[in-house]
Amino acid sequence: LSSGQPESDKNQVRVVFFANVNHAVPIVGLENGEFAKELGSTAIKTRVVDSGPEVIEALFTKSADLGYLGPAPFVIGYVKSKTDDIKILSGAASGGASFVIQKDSTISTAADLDGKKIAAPFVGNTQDVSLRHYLAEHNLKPRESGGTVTVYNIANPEIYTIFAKGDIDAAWVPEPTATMLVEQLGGKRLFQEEDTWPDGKFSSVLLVGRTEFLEKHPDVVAKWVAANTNTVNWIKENPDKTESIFIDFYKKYTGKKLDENIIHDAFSHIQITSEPIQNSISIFAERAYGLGYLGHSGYNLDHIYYDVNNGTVGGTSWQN
Amino acid sequence: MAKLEAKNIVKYFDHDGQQLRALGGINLVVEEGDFICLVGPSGCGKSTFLRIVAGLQKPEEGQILLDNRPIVSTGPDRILVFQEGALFPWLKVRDNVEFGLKIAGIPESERHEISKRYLDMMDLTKFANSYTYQLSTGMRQRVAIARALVMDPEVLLMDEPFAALDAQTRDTLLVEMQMIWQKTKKTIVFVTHSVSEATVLGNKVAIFTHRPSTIKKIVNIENKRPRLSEDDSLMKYQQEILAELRPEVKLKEDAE
Amino acid sequence: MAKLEAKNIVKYFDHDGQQLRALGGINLVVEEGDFICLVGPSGCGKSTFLRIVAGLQKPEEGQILLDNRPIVSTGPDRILVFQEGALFPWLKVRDNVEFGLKIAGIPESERHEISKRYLDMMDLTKFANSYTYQLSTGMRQRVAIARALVMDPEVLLMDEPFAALDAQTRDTLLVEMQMIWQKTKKTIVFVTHSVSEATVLGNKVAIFTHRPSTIKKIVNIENKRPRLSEDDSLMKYQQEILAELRPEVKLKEDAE
Amino acid sequence: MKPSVLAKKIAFFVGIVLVWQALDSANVWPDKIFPSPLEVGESLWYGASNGTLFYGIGTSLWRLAIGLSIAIAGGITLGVFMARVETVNQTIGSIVLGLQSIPSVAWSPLAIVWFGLTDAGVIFVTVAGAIFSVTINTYTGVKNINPDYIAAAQNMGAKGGQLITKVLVPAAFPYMISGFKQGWAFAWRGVIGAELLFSFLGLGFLLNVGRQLSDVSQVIAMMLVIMIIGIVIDGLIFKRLEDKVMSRWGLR
Amino acid sequence: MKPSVLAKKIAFFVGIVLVWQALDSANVWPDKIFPSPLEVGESLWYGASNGTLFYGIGTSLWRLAIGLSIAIAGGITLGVFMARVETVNQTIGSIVLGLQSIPSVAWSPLAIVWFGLTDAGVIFVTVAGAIFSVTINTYTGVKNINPDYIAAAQNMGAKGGQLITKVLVPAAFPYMISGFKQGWAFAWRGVIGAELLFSFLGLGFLLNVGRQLSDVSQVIAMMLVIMIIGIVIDGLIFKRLEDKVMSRWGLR
Ligand SMILES: Nc1ncnc2c1ncn2[C@@H]1O[C@H](COP(=O)(O)OP(=O)(O)OP(=O)(O)O)[C@@H](O)[C@H]1O
Ligand SMILES: Nc1ncnc2c1ncn2[C@@H]1O[C@H](COP(=O)(O)OP(=O)(O)OP(=O)(O)O)[C@@H](O)[C@H]1O
Ligand SMILES: [Mg+2]
Ligand SMILES: [Mg+2]
Repeated sequence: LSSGQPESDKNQVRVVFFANVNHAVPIVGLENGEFAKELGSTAIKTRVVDSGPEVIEALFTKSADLGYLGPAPFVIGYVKSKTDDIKILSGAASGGASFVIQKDSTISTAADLDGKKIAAPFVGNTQDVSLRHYLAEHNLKPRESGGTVTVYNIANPEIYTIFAKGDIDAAWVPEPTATMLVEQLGGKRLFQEEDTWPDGKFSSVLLVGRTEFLEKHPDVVAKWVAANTNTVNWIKENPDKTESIFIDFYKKYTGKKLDENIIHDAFSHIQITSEPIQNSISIFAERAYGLGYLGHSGYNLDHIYYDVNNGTVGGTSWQN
Repeated sequence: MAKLEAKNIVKYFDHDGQQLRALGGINLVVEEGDFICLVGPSGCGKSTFLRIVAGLQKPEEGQILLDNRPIVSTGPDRILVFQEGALFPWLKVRDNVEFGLKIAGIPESERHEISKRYLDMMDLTKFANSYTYQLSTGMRQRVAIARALVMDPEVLLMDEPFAALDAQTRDTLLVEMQMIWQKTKKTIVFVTHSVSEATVLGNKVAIFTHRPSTIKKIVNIENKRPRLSEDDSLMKYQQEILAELRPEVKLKEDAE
Repeated sequence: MAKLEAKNIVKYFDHDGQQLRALGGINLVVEEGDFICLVGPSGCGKSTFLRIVAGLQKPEEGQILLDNRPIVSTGPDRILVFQEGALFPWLKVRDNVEFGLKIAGIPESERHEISKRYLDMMDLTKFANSYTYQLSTGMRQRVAIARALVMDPEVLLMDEPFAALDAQTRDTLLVEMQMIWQKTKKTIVFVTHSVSEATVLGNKVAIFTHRPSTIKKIVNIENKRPRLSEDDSLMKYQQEILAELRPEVKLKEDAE
Repeated sequence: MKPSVLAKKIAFFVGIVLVWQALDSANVWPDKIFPSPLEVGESLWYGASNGTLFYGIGTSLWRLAIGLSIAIAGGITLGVFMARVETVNQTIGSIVLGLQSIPSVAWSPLAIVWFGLTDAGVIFVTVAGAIFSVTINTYTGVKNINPDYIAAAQNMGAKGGQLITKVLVPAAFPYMISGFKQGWAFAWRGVIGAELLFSFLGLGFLLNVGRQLSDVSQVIAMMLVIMIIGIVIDGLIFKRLEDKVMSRWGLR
Repeated sequence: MKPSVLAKKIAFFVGIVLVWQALDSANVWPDKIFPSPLEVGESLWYGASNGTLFYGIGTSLWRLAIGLSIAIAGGITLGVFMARVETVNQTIGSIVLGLQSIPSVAWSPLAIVWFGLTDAGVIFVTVAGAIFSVTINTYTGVKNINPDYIAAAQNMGAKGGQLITKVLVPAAFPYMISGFKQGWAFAWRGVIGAELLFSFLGLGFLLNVGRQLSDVSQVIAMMLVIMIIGIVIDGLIFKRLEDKVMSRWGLR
């Protein structure tokens, strides 16, 4: 099983991330050469995927070494691996998800969601956990569990399509999809996800690594984390350039030209930060467990952090 | 009075682009209540003729008159019994027998009454609820005859119905057939390749020539019934018919 | 000297849980160069006996001696020709004939040489590259014999090889078979249900009893060759054999 | 089944589970890739106890039933027409053969665009996967009907619709059964495939959930369920129907 | 084909395209749901001219070839063993029947977990979809071999491996061909399904791209390509092979 992929050798690092605004750090850092500069002779191989589970699959099957993904899929993957196979290295973004309803919708409170059709990307995705937890909090159940709410777990571009067709009543989505639904399809942003969090802050993108790789190549990892932090700072200082880099990248990747205003607006809903916001990760884990995503016999998050300074794995908290 | 009359029936078939003249002008008069047997060399067109009479095929020339009126298509007045019976395997014996009645829209109770009569006549009552695969070949042939009789046709057309039977079964059915004819007074046109069968059954035997076939001769047989295959009195008719047939079979073999 | 000797061969078969005693103790001595024909009522175990000699089946009791040594399995010294030929349809005629040689690892050029000899003998050279479906039944039977002969077996076993042939083809092969035997001096054990065939071919004819079968009698036939089916001089042997066979066939029919 | 064969089978299956468990305990592959039979069992048990499993099975079977019914009705109609009207065969017939070779999942994207993420979309994929098998087998069946059946029925007065429903369809039934069997296999594939891609309720969705949660035990558990349903439907419905029809029609 | 039939077919297909175009022009459905034949043609032309189409076809066919080869080799081996060793049949045989009823797409999640988004994963799905058809047909074929063939070969000295390669396999070949045909159909379904789900190169990926970009012309264009490849492989390779083997083995 999972043979046939070459083990990453010393001179390369394979990284996966999404083509979302939340993933501005890897996108901008790769496009402006920050990562390449820091890593020197180590080659960088990248792959763009659509969902957290794909990042986990890539790491588990050793076809990637580092990845950017939301805290929920990370926690699910971590618990499933049972042997601390993946670790958090750093944060990359916070916030940046919204609950959007159709323009003429009468939804105003959670109770109104009874019998509605709501989309969120992929089961176990960060927005999916938030949505289902939100429903459960308000005593609503999805149809597959015998409830009344239809939850569609599909990719962001498709959420856009079916939102446009009016097939769904609402969507819990990350940026830039949320802003696109609002600006282009006339959707209403009912609330931002951070409004539902203590301190109005929650981690939305993490930089994680495969433990085996971290142990073998601490030097490469240290350089990557440094570049990650540098890029966070660069983005904070250069918001305009960040936006145009993102638009160029998106055009290159999908062939679609994004509206500048939308991207500008989308970025305004996100905080780019290298802090992983640890308490939000614990809360995500609790919520995911409540949804049955982490099995049914308890879970343990004692060793989820990697200590870059010491090059040791197995920290109980993040220190950078 | 002529019940059925064939007037100059001509039929062609397409064989690999070539025209094959199967029937070369058949003229035949069948009186009401006749039991007429048709014999002839294999491939001369006996089955084709029967199908034309039934209205299942159209002749290129000529016409068939029933009670002096030309026929235009198939009709319940002329029912054909096929060599293999052509029973429907998906229906029980009773439903096979009632098929034509059902098509005609006759209500169930009446249908059952009619079918019961003929199943009794054919000694099949015990098998009314069997499927055809559960019957012997002889029983199947009796079902086929019953299925034709319930339609109460004015003319019963039979195409070698006994060809696939073993000798014993055939002998039994030969007798039964004569009794049915005497009881029902039907006009019957019966195709067979067995001269002995023809002489046992028919009060007339019509001999077909080789293709393109015409009627060569009609032999009348007045012996009393029931006749049996082994009746010596039939020998002379058989010899007469065979003498007419032999040159035709020879012609056929030469052609091949 | 005894080439082949069967000593008290007993064989049982399982039939729906019941033991069926097919061979009830066969004792038979075949001399070097014998052409021995086995006849007996259908189902008495002739084919079974041949398969035991070939080593394809194991007897429950007794043993087969070849040159006084007991056989243990199949071997190229005893080659069986099957009733239907059992030719391989996926191979050309030549490859069919060479099959055993190929299995034995004989190099190609040598193989071709050997097969050519026997294809010539069997008048099959023109068809060396044909597939078996392109051959007539008689030609196929000749291929089967050639396939056996290339193995140069000490004993050739033949199980009703001519049963499926029409009379003309069979007569031709009967003569050819005698010529092959005279040319190759092989010991041949030949099963047939045709008494006439047995008397034409064999210098000995062994008669099997009904199940559980034993050898009832061996008839020696010294007439000069080539013999033909219609030879009057064979009549008396045929009558002798039939007289022995008739009660056995009767026994068999009673048992059924 | 003889007791010795049964014993052998039971021993074998117990053996498989034991070896599987042993492999798992020996940690040849990590749990996240290769779960133990216990974990798969737990997954099943959990799904059964909270009802999601039965709801999933019900949804998939319901879609299958509707899709297959439409495919059978449509396939028979199309097949009969192709067999009886030469022009239909020469034109539509050649398209049917082509459409038959499109994998049913390949219809999913179109179904999503046309029907959205609805039951109708899943059912469309199911129908598209199954209908052409039914059509082709019906066509072959009607073409192979003993012409005497048709002649006899016409002679007894059957024509038009009656000829079709009372003779053509029952006479072609043995072939059509093969079409149904093949059609059901494709329909089942279509349902699961569409549910996987639509990710909208049903067993295919549960399979996809297993994947997205990196929960291999759930993936294997759902595969087992899909397999068992396949065996049961095949064996209890189609195999029996086929045996019955074959012997009734005197083909065996 | 007779000229009149050909003319009818051509007229029909031209007719379809014209009606399609007319429907489009009449704007019964919006373009984004129901593209015109022109747009589909453009999609194809665009894919062909920048090479993505041929690269996609090449990738899918390459995966198909590898997967089908493995399935055929494995299926024959398994089938022969099942037919010749009763214990193997009583044990593994019953599993094979079950596995056969799992839709090939249902293997995709497991393939992703085990192999990641790699060619190996797609090929695994292809093999899983096709191997059991080949196995079952090989098994049936070997079981139905005229026992005289085997006896004759043994008599001439064949045993073990030689018996298998020189007699059992060629003798069972006509059945195996049906297995290959069925296997190929399932393999093709497996490749496209896996590519759709993995979204990783190949025609299934291009189909998925069309879906994700809501580009219905691309979706239909890719379906046409998949259909044509299906027809061509079926007609040129498997139909011919079957006809040849059937007549050679004297079965027709
Ligand atoms: N549908 C058909 N198409 C082409 N040729 C046909 C068709 N039906 C019959 N024929 C030909 O017409 C000739 C007469 O056939 P028919 O079956 O009527 O002969 P028959 O006298 O019934 O022969 P048999 O005694 O063998 O049943 C034959 O040469 C046959 O090949
Ligand atoms: N493999 C088998 N399993 C069970 N019974 C068998 C088997 N082979 C042969 N028999 C039985 O053994 C008896 C002898 O069969 P065998 O084929 O040897 O007879 P035979 O003399 O060659 O008959 P025939 O002249 O009809 O070929 C028969 O009753 C047959 O049913
Ligand atoms: Mg006739
Ligand atoms: Mg025998």
